[in-house]
Amino acid sequence: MSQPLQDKARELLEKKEVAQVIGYGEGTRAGRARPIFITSPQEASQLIWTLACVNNLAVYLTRKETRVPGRVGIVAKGCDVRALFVLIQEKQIRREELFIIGLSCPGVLSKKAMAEGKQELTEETKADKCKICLVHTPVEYDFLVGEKVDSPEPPSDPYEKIKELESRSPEERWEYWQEELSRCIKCYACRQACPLCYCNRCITEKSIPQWIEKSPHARGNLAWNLMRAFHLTGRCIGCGECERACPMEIPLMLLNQKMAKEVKEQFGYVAGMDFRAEPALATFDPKDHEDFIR
Amino acid sequence: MDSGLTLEGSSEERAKGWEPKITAFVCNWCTYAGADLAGTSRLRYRPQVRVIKLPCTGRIDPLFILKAFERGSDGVLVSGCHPGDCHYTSGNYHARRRFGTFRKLLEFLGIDLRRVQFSWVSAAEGAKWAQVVDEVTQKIWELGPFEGYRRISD
Amino acid sequence: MKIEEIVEETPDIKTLRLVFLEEGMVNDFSFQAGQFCQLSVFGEGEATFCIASSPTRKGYIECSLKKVGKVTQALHDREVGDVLGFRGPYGNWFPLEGMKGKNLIFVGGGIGLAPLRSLIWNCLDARGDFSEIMILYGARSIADLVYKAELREWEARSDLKLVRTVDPGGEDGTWDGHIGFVPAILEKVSPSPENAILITCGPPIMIKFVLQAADKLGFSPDQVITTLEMKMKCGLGKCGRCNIGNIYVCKDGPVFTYRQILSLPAEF
Amino acid sequence: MGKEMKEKALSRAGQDQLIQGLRERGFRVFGPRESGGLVLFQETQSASDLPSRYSNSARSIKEFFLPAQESLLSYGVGREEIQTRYSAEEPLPTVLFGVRPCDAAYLPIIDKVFAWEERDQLYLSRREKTLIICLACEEPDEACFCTSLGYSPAGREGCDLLLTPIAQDRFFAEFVSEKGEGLLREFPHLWEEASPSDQKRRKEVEAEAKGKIKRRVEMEGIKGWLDEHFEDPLWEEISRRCIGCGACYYLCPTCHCFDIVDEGNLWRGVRRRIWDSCSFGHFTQMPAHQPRESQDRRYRQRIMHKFRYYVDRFGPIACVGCGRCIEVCPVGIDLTEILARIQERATTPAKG
Repeated sequence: MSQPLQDKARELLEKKEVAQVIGYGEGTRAGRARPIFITSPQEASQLIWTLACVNNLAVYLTRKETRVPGRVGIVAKGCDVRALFVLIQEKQIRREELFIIGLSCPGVLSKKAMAEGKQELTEETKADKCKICLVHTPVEYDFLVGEKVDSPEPPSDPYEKIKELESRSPEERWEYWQEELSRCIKCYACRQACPLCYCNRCITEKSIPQWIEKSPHARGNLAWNLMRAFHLTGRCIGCGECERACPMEIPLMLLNQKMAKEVKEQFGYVAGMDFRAEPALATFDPKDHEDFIR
Repeated sequence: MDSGLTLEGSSEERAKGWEPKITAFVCNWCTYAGADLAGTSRLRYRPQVRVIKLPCTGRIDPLFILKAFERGSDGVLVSGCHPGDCHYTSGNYHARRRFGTFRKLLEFLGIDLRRVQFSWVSAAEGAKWAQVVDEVTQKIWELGPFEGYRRISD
Repeated sequence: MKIEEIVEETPDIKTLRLVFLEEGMVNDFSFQAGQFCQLSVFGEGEATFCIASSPTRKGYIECSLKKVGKVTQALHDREVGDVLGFRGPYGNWFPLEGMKGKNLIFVGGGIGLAPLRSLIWNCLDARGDFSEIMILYGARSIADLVYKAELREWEARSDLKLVRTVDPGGEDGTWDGHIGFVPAILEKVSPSPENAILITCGPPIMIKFVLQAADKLGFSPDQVITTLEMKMKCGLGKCGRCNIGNIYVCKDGPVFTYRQILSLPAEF
Repeated sequence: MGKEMKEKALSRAGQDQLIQGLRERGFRVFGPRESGGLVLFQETQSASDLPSRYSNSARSIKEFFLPAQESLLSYGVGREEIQTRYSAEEPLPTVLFGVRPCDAAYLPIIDKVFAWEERDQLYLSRREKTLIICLACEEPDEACFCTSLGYSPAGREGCDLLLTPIAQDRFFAEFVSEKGEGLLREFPHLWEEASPSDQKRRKEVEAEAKGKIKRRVEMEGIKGWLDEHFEDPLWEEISRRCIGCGACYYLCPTCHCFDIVDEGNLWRGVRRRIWDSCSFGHFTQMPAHQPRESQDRRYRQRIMHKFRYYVDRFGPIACVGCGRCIEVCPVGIDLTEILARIQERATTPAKG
């Protein structure tokens, strides 16, 4: 599937419609892909589209190191386009600054599958986020690589693990998360990999006062992971980059998906599906439920 | 309105040498005035709540709640103007959305939601304030110290 | 250490005079001009400051601090009698021996006068050891000049020449000094490099241009001494924060000759 | 090597007895254990806790000497005085069992920075109280490149005792240090004589493991190139995809930079030392000055510190080739690729 992608990128660069194409190239490890930045038509042949194209490249649009003047061509799967939408909603980029090279995506390989050298896409090797994906074809694109496909109904219950945790007692959940978060070393890979964590100065770096303690002890780890999840509430589009980037295998997507579920149930809102919509937590409805308030 | 408890908790609770620490984040315009009214009306209610006044519930960052627990609170109360009464028109509506989701996150991470309470108390509702405080305090007495957080706060 | 006295130098700079609580330390503590220390307000953290008083004045140290962040804010909020955490002295110092018999030209900008002040008083307290002394000092505006009383004192002395300047726009009707950036005034005053040593400290951008100006005036890189500032945490050559190339500013610095600086990666 | 290194053999049961014996003598024994899909060093009761196959633990052993967070002192501020209490607790005698030789090799390198001039007592006392028992690596990962740095999957640097599995039920034991030899005396009944065929097998095992390491970087010329190329377009090129997280730093054994923070209030609290990384912007951010304001500068610092500055200052290259940085990088940055590119430039005659 790399050919149409390369052709389109080459054409865009030749016609100077874009200044740069952010896409995927071969990684140095067998079967892996990694982000590449293409500025000349000759380089377009380096672009690939494989099951290992896991990164959400939208993260590079707000980094000053990779932002270039002019229009940017960005290679984006369905989930990645949702991130672009949130960035547009939040006025970090403008739609017209982007040329979205959408990818019709069957799902990508999980981290585990790639570590084991798996190449085929099966239910087993597929990344968890892809099993509940709503956008195998991106909601919007300027050019689509591959055929438009309907997203299959997410199988059974997308929130299975969440429901299982919800059924436990608070003390059990507390223990579960204390255990998981105890591995956190505060490397901030979750934050840095997230296309929506674009703050110039993260709340953890604000020291007057130090709201979130920097130390990776139980208290600091709870505060960090809790606030990270909350700052993404109503915004997280479920690309799973935080969890993939986490070197300590903390199930961060459980937190994100729990919040996505709440936002959907409480306000009927799904992030990143429409860039003209009002973000859920930036607006309100006088009729919002308040059964939790005395 | 009488919660049926003495202000100092039951003798059994006193014997344990513990009494709850509860932090209330309240808005300046409604709840704070309501609490003031409770005071000037000489209503008796339980004293374990420490009130922190902010301009509006919309100003109450969820981090405040976290910090309260980190610093040893056993329970948190957030209280502001009734819907439609916000001094800043819509601060409390925004807060309602924010806390409607935030509390679910706390719950998911294992914080017993009985420790995180919300109320609307207007400037005229001194009696409601006293009642809310009594009820919340009683709940926390029943739950006991927030052991989970204490364990991680050395 | 206990705060004995606080001087408000400018709207955002205070000088704290600190005395040791421990009897023994009062006499035992010694340092050299150019060295720095770590001051801390418990609960807020620790930060690095150069010692701004002269080693010849025993019994206390002084540090001047500009309110720029968490720790300096907390230090500004302290009062006389409050106790601060102290570690030090750390780092190297100005090569006082090598300066003897020479003409000394001090070039300072803003709060960068602080480490120079330590050295200046050190030299003035042994005035006979040195030849001519010139002090060129500038700040953004009149209000931003530090050590105002001492500037008047130096101005009045006949055994040194004080040149004051403020950045353009920082003057008012009463200003009788120069108007212009420090490096430009240095070129204008044009001190002779003969038998001279130029010692400079100030904001990084000023140091950069002072070094260029000194070069133009014919000073060799060995005749120019400056101090470098990097973010520091441990002060012990461990935490890896103050590295510029293979040197640790906290151990090998903060005092460097221009020649040494020329051999470092340009990353400061 | 003045004297002959003592060599013995150990059975699998003997390995377990060794762990038991050390525990009985008051050592805390930590070994790699699998949990939640990761291999991490955890308290170990017996040899059966060790995973059967693994290349290395997800985190390096540096946390046993420079923990991710530790208290330096606690303070209490009273009306009249401030009380501070330094955390000078004697570390408990500890054994790290099943350390991979690449991880152990980091110790003699990083000892240098913690021991020069001001000696870091927290680090050094833990060092002194810790016994390193290495398990030679049979399953190097695809990202491993220790041999390029002159180390070996069965190397002895930093080990006290090195065990090499030579058969299903047998290890070859080399007593590398004085501390290691102590084990020989302490547990005399455990050790069996090593036969010449054991020795031969040990060499074979090492050679086999080395053969599995496919990555190879020639280090020659790299230092020289770095000396001359502080400014170079290469830095921007190789760091462009870097998103500035600290995963490579935090998992790297030799990365040792740290931060010091106060936690608590104005009356009581703790001053802590925590890991920090040069990949973060705030690492060098001063109020009005930032010497490394973009990621390429920060990335350059990482490479320069390991392969140039540390060498100039302390001698060895601050990299052991464990490959963790390659393994965990979320955007596929590959240190060996970068070194190879530098090497290529270093050995290609300069143009123009």
